[in-house]
Amino acid sequence: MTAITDRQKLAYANAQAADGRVNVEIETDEGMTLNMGPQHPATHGTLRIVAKLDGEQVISCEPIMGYMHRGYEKLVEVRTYPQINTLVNRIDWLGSFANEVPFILASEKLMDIEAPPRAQWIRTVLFEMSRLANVSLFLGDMALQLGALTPAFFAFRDREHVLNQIEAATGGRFHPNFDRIGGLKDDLPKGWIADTKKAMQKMRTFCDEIEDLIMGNEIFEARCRGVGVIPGEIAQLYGMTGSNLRASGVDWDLRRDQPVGLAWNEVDWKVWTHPDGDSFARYWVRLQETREATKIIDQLLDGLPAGPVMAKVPRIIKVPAGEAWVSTENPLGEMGYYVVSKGDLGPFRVKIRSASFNNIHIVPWVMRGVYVPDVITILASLYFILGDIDR
Amino acid sequence: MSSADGSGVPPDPAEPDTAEAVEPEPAPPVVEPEPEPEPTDELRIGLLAAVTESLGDAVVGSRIVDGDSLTIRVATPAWAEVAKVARHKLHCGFFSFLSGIDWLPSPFGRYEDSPMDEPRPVSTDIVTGVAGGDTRFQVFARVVDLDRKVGIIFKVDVPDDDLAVDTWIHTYPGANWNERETHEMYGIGFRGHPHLIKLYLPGGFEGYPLRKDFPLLARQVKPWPGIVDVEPMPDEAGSDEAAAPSEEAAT
Amino acid sequence: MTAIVLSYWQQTGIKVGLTLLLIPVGALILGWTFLLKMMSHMQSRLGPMDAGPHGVLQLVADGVKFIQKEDIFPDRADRRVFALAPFVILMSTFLLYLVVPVGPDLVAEDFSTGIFFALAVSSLSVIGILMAGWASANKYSLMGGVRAAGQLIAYELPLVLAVVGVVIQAQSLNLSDIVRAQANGEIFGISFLGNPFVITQIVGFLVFLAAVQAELTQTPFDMPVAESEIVGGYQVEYTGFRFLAFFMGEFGTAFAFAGIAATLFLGGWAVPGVDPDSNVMNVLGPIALFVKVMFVSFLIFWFRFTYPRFREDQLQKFAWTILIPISLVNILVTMVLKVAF
Amino acid sequence: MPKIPGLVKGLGVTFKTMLKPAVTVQYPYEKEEPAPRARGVIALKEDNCTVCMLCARSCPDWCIYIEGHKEKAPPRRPGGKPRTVSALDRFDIDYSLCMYCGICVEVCPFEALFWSPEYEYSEPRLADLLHDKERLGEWMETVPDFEPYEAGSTAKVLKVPR
Repeated sequence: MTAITDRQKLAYANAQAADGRVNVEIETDEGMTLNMGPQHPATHGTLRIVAKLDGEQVISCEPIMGYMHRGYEKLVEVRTYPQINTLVNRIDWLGSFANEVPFILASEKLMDIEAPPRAQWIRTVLFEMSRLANVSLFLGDMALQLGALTPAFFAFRDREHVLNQIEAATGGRFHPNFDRIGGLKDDLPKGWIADTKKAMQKMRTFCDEIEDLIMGNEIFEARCRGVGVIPGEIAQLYGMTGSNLRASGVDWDLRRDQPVGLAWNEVDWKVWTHPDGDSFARYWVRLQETREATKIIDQLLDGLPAGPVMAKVPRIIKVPAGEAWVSTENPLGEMGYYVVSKGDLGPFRVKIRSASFNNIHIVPWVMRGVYVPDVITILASLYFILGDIDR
Repeated sequence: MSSADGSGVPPDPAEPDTAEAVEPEPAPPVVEPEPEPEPTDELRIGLLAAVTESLGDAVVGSRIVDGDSLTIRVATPAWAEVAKVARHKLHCGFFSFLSGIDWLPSPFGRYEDSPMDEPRPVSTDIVTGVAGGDTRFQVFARVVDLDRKVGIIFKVDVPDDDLAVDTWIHTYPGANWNERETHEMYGIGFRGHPHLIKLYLPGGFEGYPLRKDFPLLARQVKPWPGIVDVEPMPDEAGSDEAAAPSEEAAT
Repeated sequence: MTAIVLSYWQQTGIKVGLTLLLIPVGALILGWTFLLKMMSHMQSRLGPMDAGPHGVLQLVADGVKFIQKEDIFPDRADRRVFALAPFVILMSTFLLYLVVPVGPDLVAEDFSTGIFFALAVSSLSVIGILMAGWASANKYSLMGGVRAAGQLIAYELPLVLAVVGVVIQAQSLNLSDIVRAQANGEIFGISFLGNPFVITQIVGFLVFLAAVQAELTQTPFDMPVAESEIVGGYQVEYTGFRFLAFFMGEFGTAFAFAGIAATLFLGGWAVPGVDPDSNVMNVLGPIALFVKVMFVSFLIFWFRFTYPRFREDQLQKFAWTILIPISLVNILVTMVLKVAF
Repeated sequence: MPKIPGLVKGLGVTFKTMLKPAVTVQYPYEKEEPAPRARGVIALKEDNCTVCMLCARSCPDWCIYIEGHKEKAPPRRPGGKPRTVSALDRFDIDYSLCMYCGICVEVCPFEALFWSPEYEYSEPRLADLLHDKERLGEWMETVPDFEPYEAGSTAKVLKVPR
């Protein structure tokens, strides 16, 4: 026999106990507890769902998170404003530029600075491009969760065009760190607009392909229709935002309803809603929004105003004391920063209101009485980024 | 250092926070409000009036920025009530977030001090922000009325001797995780919350990380590389040949 | 004619050896052509390119890697059952190969009830899957095993019923006879192509394909191994050569089923215009069958790489309310027409 | 026209894709050209560095380590007084900590730090990712010129000191 020391046994027992702690909390006499994650393929990241099952039916479930908690709200307290900028674009890493914008806007609000129009427009363009980079992956990923491999590869293939453009402009594919208090780090390089328009064309082709390949698929509809229905009112009370809220029939888009100075109001676009509130509606709304984003970008690029991209800003940024809240319609939903400054080089406190955290909050409510495969469908359709939950 | 009761169980939220090294002083009586122009935002003035009408004296502070924000601070006992007012009377159906704040100035700064310097004087004066405050901890939350497109930020003081306020989850179920997070990060209790366990941190974690007196270990284990380390000229200022790196050399 | 006369055990030895060899070869061919290459190109990728030209040796390399790996048993596994399960599945695959004729004389065992035998032994794999699911001492495995059992049993019926139409038309259960019936048959007097039953039995063919897809647990019926839900189902605890056995079982069975489908519906080893009993067919037959097998496999894998998967209850509903009634009607129509003509 | 079922449409999409050339780039054999602005690795122009420590101080990850000393340099104009300059002894960037934010490059007031789009410098050992000033200086050759700007821009195109 293999010799196992007492120490090893103890370590094992401890590990088991730590793991089981959560299970015990919701385990009762009957039913089976199924522990999904933190290493489960459907939780793309390290979300953990502890579900109590009756057969394949979920009686109750509890998401456990924190496996990727990085303590952003603590970290920002020891950093200066430019340093935070590079930190926050790691919150939702698929649409990272969009994370920087509300933070910068909140800081600008406190400093009473406004970025020049050209910077605002480029910000909006990059914001929408990060939406494309983020949501296009959802379009493939949800199909992947439902068992169709191919759309995921299509998504990666065509997202590349967008990422390449983001890289060409900002230098970073994933973490642009391009937004600055008072404007942008740099202007666009020559030829970028033409290339971006080509990329937008490719994204539209991608949307058509996805529509043919997966959204029109009868099996896909059978899997998604009527699964995970969230009424609009419940969604609001749980703080659900973004496409999830709009898929529940609530016509609320911060880009239109709470303008923060970016250029959305300058172009012609449409907020898509769907009355059903089920997984299919969420997929549908996101697909429409991807198309809409390409249109927004095209229009913005056509009308890009000339001028500088940076306002006059002191070299050492000290933000006057005060409190400011700015939120924008990020790819995942409402992303907001409540910045409390005391006139220092860094903020005193930053409350980061991330979208996925509140979007996932509804999971215990919506996942009662669904089947195990539906758990996957609902999780995929709610669409979260772990960094956005755990922060 | 932070309070660490060592028992491994999540501390009772109602437990008075006595283990503080720095006993929070009773806050300075009233924070001087900056002279501001009178608000002219009808919508937000109306909302404030509606809250005041429902709660009376419980509204202890407020601030309106025209077209931008409305902050209302309420008395601690009225915290649960204000949620009901917001949801049912003001029709703020959308819950945005709830969190806490610790107004104690950080004793650590940004960890950018040379170990050879004199330690900086650490202020313990508590200066609260918008809409005032009397205590070290505050809880604040934001709700939105999607029809009128207006959000309200509610603030409440958390009494220093009893770190707890009422829960919001019966009015806004979305407050559940937010309250759990605030609880684990600040040690603020939420009366009436049925499941106030840790959200992010492991079960046995001790201390409340977002409190200002909780050190950030990652910045403590390593000296700041920004300390100027330029050797002076050997013949300059008669410094000895051993030339211990001097801090003043480059500054 | 035979110059060499082999004794029974010699013959059996050769047959078993060749058949055993066919399993990995079939699995390799399907795995490389469709899983690695076709899937990659359908997804705008190239797939493995390094091991051999266009990665032809990739699966061999993978196999070698699997064999080297440690044979891990879960702590609370039922060790004997756990160890045996992959081989039960392989056995079912092996038995399938025995009855598929690849030429007029090239068939391992020419049972007169060949197709009946094939369908019977194909259900053996359920036992292996259940064993694997149960013995792994893992909730995901168990769910996968139970799902697989429910699914395989449900799809056994449409599979059998789809074949019945063919059997009625060919008036035989023997696979070689079914091939000859197609080669020598004629449709409304046109005997140029023979009578591949895919034309007259198109409904049966489609039902058979759907059922085969489910039998092979391929998307859209891959809930037993659904990696995004139950992380591989009954295979989740397997490593090394036992996992390899599962893999070979899966693709070997796909190869065999494609062979059976080709035999039943596409004329098997017969080539239009060539006398099915001429000796040249013993060389031409395997090639013809291989081409047909690849065609059927292409369909199987094409569906696999395009569709999302059903939910378990939808799968059962699909089997019981759509496939089975259709195949029953198909049988009825076939019977009526058979009597009429 | 009757609606084509989605199941058939989907098959069409995958089939069409199969006939198109793949987009894969066979990495070690062929390489994609990264954008000139890509933040691949930081190059150091040592002559320009004045050991002002700004980069080390603004680094959010504390991954730049600088040591220097004062020395006499020949006068700028003939006949002038010899100048006292700060010279680098050590300039290390720990790429295992760096998060490629580019703040150091941005704050450098003397044009001593530049981004190069090179990316192939992974190491089997974590410790080898600490690039010293010689290594960082070698990257200087790979720094591309700054690109011209898009129409409508008022920004000035800077020059990379060679």
